[in-house]
Amino acid sequence: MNSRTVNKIWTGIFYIVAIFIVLLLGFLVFEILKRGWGFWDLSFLTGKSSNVEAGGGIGYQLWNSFYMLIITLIISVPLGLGAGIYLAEYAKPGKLLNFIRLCIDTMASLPSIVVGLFGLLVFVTATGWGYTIIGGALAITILNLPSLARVSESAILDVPGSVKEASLGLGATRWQTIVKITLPSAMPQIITGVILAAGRIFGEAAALIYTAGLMTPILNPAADLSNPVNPFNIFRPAETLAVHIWKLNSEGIVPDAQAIATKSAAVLIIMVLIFNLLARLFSTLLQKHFEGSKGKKKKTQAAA
Amino acid sequence: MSEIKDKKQEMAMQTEQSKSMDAKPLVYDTRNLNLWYGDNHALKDINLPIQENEVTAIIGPSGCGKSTYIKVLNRMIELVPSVKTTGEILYRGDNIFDKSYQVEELRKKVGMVFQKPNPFPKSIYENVAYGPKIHGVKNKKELDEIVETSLRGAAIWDEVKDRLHENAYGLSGGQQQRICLARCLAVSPDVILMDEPTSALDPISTLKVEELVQELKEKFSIIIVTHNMQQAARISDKTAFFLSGEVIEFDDTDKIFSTPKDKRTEDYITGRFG
Amino acid sequence: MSEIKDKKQEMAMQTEQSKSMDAKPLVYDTRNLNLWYGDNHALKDINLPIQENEVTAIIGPSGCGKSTYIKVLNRMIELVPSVKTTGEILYRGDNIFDKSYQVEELRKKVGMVFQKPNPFPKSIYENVAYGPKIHGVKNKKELDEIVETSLRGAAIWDEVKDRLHENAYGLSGGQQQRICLARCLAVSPDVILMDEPTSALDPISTLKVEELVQELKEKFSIIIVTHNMQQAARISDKTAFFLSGEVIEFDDTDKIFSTPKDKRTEDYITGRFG
Amino acid sequence: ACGNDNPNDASSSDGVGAEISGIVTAAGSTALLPLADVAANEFMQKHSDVSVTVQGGGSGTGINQVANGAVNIGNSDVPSADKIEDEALAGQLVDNKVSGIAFGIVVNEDVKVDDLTVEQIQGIFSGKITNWKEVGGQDLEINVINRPASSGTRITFDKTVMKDVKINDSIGTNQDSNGAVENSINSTSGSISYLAMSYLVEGKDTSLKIITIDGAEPTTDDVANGSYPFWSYEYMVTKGEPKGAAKAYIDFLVSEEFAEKVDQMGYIPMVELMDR
Amino acid sequence: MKGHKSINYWKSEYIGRTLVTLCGIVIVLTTLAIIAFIAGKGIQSFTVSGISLWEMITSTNWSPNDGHYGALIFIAGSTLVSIGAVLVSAPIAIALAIFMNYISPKFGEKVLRPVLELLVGIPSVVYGLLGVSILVPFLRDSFGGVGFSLMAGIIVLSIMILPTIATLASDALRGVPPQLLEASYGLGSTRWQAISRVVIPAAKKGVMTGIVLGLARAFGEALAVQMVIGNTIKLPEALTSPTATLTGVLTMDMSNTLNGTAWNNALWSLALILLVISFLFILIIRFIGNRGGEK
Ligand SMILES: Nc1ncnc2c1ncn2[C@@H]1O[C@H](COP(=O)(O)OP(=O)(O)OP(=O)(O)O)[C@@H](O)[C@H]1O
Ligand SMILES: Nc1ncnc2c1ncn2[C@@H]1O[C@H](COP(=O)(O)OP(=O)(O)OP(=O)(O)O)[C@@H](O)[C@H]1O
Ligand SMILES: [Mg+2]
Ligand SMILES: [Mg+2]
Ligand SMILES: O=P([O-])([O-])[O-]
Repeated sequence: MNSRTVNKIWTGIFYIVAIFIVLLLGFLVFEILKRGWGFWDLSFLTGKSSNVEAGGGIGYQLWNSFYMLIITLIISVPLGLGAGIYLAEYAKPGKLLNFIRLCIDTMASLPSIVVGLFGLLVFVTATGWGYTIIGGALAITILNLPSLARVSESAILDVPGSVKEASLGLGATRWQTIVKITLPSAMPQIITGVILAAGRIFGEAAALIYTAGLMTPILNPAADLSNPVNPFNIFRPAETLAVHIWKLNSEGIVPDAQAIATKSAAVLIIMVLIFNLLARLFSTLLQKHFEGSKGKKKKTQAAA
Repeated sequence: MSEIKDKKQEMAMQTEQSKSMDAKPLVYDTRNLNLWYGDNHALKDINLPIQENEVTAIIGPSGCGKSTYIKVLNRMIELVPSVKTTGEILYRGDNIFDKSYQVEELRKKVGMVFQKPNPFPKSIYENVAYGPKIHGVKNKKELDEIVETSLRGAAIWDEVKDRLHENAYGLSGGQQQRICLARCLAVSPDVILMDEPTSALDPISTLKVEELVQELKEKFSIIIVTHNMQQAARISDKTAFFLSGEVIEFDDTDKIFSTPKDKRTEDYITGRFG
Repeated sequence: MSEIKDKKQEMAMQTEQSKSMDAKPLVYDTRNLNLWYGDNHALKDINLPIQENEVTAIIGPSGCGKSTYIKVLNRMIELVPSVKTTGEILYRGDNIFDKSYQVEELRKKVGMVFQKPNPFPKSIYENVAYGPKIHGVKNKKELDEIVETSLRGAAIWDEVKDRLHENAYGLSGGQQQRICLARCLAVSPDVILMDEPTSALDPISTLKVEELVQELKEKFSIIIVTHNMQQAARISDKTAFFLSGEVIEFDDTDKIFSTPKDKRTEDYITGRFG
Repeated sequence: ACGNDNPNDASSSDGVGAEISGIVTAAGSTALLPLADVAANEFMQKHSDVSVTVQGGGSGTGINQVANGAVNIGNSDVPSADKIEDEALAGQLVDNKVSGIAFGIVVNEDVKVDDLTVEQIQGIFSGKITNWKEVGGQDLEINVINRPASSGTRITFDKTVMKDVKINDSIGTNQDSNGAVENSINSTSGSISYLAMSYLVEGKDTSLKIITIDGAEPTTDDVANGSYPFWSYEYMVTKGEPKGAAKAYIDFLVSEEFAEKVDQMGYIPMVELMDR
Repeated sequence: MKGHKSINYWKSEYIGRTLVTLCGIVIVLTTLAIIAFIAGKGIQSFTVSGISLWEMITSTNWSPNDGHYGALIFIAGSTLVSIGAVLVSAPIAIALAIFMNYISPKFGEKVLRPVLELLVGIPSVVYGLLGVSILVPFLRDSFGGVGFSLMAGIIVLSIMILPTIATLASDALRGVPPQLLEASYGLGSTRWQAISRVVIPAAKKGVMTGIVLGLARAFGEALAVQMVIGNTIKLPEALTSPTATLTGVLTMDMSNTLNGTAWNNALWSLALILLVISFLFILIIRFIGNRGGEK
């Protein structure tokens, strides 16, 4: 066969695959939204879930998911960023760095169920905390840390060396250079990475089943912060939305368990969509803010 | 061609001045410097005394170690982890490789301008004020003054005085390069290192920077790497010719360009290679 | 300097030959070529007839459009999505921008050697055999022959004949560059485009490649971009001087270097800028 | 900073009748979860100073947690001694029976069989009977759906129905949970499994069918009169005798006033089982 | 210039450096802690409960009630389902990567990359839910049987790991110097020739890394697979037969067994096996990386 024809055939195949994947996602999202149609109903979004009667909502679960997300980010972002800075700026090549990278890779490939079980051993049982938000947040931190560290590292490494050199050349210390020059420039990429990670935190279930529990006490904002019914107490059990879906599907005895599960799935997907859009918006905005219009031009040239 | 000849004559007339070479104090004295990138022996036994208030040009073909040498002078080379050095470099009498030597202070004294303009992604003002700020200047008025003086010193004040708070990336390449120079002047350096500062610039910006170098040498000592031999001939007092990591010849610029002692220097400046 | 003068005299003696300029058939004829990268007008109204079995040099300062022009000649420029062109380029009489024009055939006929040697991460043999293979040569013996002839043609056969199946990355830069040339010869091209083929090479490799160019012009037409004016003077028959996307002057090399018509050409070749 | 570290003695005063307060945490059996949760809500309405939280997690988790002191009450489908190997630890735990629960043999509605004998059920789950026609139905392949071997439901099924006959795990499928069993019976023709009756409350739009065992139904009556074998107790396990708020909560669960609700939710109130 | 330096100067450098170094150490300690805890628990079935390691990894008899803890079925099930998923996913992922880099970078950047990011974002329970409610009935109607099957697991997993492989493959392709592509075009090759003969061989290392990482992800995925694979304790005879995986048994039995029992210990051993296998994958990736570096 003529090589031009072969080329055309393959080009066609690539187009088909690409379109197929787009359609597949479209189909999945469509199915999820179709099955969960009506998920925006306010009484559903804010209502309390019931174990017995139909018509329960997901108010607590949504709150728990967000709260868990925030706590996790508070723990994991500084750690991930710090590790990223260390890897990009301070680590010297050698056995130690190699070992740290091995650890990061290992951590990244841990099955989330293994992390959940580790959490059960350590955060639930060994500490005596029982099922808690903080235990869940720590477990997801383990899951997220490697990717956050990697995102930060590559964002920092992407900052042109010439700019760092300029700062050092003026007599700035490394740390001054990092804080005043490198991090601000790397920020858009880091924030994008964090928001994408947030989407994944939102959807994690396996690790949370063993660490944050399957239930939420009836919350009372007026209660003392040390009381497990205070919504802000991080030492209380909390069922997140993703866990709720899993539970409804496995143990849901409410008559409308399936309906709630599919609506919750729709909410989850919408949240993931929102996180993705936010990430995009943020990175473009920050890019513009930091680099001006010239930054873009530079990129296209580099790509060519 | 004719340009070079003019230069030669002009230089020849200055010969007695050049004879007094050893009278000016040394800013840098490089002694038996060797440098390796891993196993790659990039600088071989360099000996180079550099005098105050002069322009010293470093020429040589690509990869001969010019940038490497200039980066050793402010120890910027340490950013490459695989680098090893032996020998010493005395800056104002102190060996910069000493354990107790404070590299930040050295870099404050020794400004550097790079081949590609590399302003920070900040406003013009912030670019120039960056150095003084990290060295502890907080007073707004004082900063304003430093910024203006430095921008004037880099001959770009008039072009940017009305847009000090715009992003420096919005300037042309030549303007950016002068901003970088101003940024360097703002920490009142003693020596300025320049690595092919005009190779990314258009002819007119090149001319401006060359003129600036001539002015600045009144106050600073300047070491400039260049690919362009004519440029070296035009602006420098001394020239060092590097080849494969060695200093082949170092002398008054006019001598190098009129009566090179080494065959390889001659081959290079007549364009037989490089 | 003297080298250039020799060249000039030599060229002067060939004048009558150059006079017969229009006798040789054209390989390329560029007519009113304009090119934009997005909004950046990178080539402006280029007109350039290029003759068979000659070496045509393209010189000019950085960013003047030399690489861009040479990349248009085999339509490699299309890899940059934002590029737009107007005007036409006739290769052997056919407009290469025609819809029906088969770009693969063009590129087979028009070989290209780049600034940085870019061998494939394969064995030396596979590098050279790559072109014939994609054009359908399957016979092992035939391939062996092509590989040998091409490597001989690129003056590197003796250096690599015992290690044909080692990875090409193990060779030195100069050897890699000649492998790239051999790879190009293996598809028996008609024209060879070279974009600063020696700027990353050491003096000796440079010399080898220059000699090679002189030999190859017996069989091929060669268009070579160079930063090094002396190189252009040494090896080319015609020279085009580009500035900011325009052809300022195009003429016999000896004329360009002895009696440039344009002030800007003179300024450039005497090193006043660039 | 956490409310779980002082089990049982979290009440300010002892004895029923007096106002009680404190925090009770329970975890464990998913089968008991709905009942425990509803009881908790009603109990908290009565005693506004008490907070009762009930977690799922499975019977094993419940016993583990109560043994560790991480919760006050461990809910379990089986007596703690059945699960625990460490004798000393088992001795510390007290199993409080709080209700009975009946399990139904359920099939997809396309199965034309309404009653099975215990032997037939044993035949089906051990893999000897593979077609519904062998037990009086139409010619349709039997799809066995099991719970995992550690599940309380399955253990009860083993003990009360299968007895000495072994369940064959290499036929059919295993579903992790009651919900998953329910879904797959609904959607798989010819399928058979077993489910806690609490999962078969009215109002669910399921299409599965409950089969009688030797003519007996999984109702409170048939369990109480001894004709229906497939049932078990549900336990709230405490470390030592229950005290304070925890005791009050357990007492409320087994009380007569709550019995009707228990029955309604598909469990068997303790009062009905007193004589057994 | 020697000696003196303001305290603040040192403080900022010293404190910052210490803090970020600590972050690196936290990662190391956490990883070691995970390994130590899981290994400590997982080893008890051999040291305390007297189960034979050999039996565990070679026997297919898993009946904890009778004291048999052969996990071969689960190991095989996990292996089959992940390899199957990679076989489905990798070609598609590589095609996507090629499309994004060479066929239509614009469409790739604007549409495909967001699509892949979204696919990553879909929670695994939702994949499980969709698997049970769409895929399983579909497979049952098309191929007979119960629908819960190896094939269902493979399909769900292959969608889940697609973004991982595609992204890494795309990064690898982007890392191929454009000069190679130019060189190939310059010799008159078609795009497909350039991609298949030059680009892909040059990016092999990165693409392989992506594939192994996808395999690792697939191996460790729990909820979605468990929901669709059937969990039958039996080696699968066909793509349509159900089987069980390591993660599946863990999710099903872990919470219902008691600390310290042989059964529970055996489950921890399965977790340890999972950990060891994912570690093996990392070593394989490193091996690929090093081998590529030698050339
Ligand atoms: N970071 C590095 N790691 C390893 N080797 C390096 C590094 N930088 C430079 N080299 C090597 O050191 C030698 C000298 O390089 P250097 O950059 O100093 O040359 P140069 O004279 O500045 O060249 P140019 O004119 O191209 O800028 C070269 O062989 C180069 O390959
Ligand atoms: N891929 C690209 N996208 C946008 N603009 C480009 C691209 N490549 C080159 N240009 C612009 O086109 C102009 C000509 O560039 P070109 O690379 O042809 O110059 P050149 O003469 O080869 O320079 P050099 O001597 O540095 O190689 C420059 O202004 C450059 O910025
Ligand atoms: Mg350099
Ligand atoms: Mg070029
Ligand atoms: O109540 P279960 O243990 O069977 O889930």
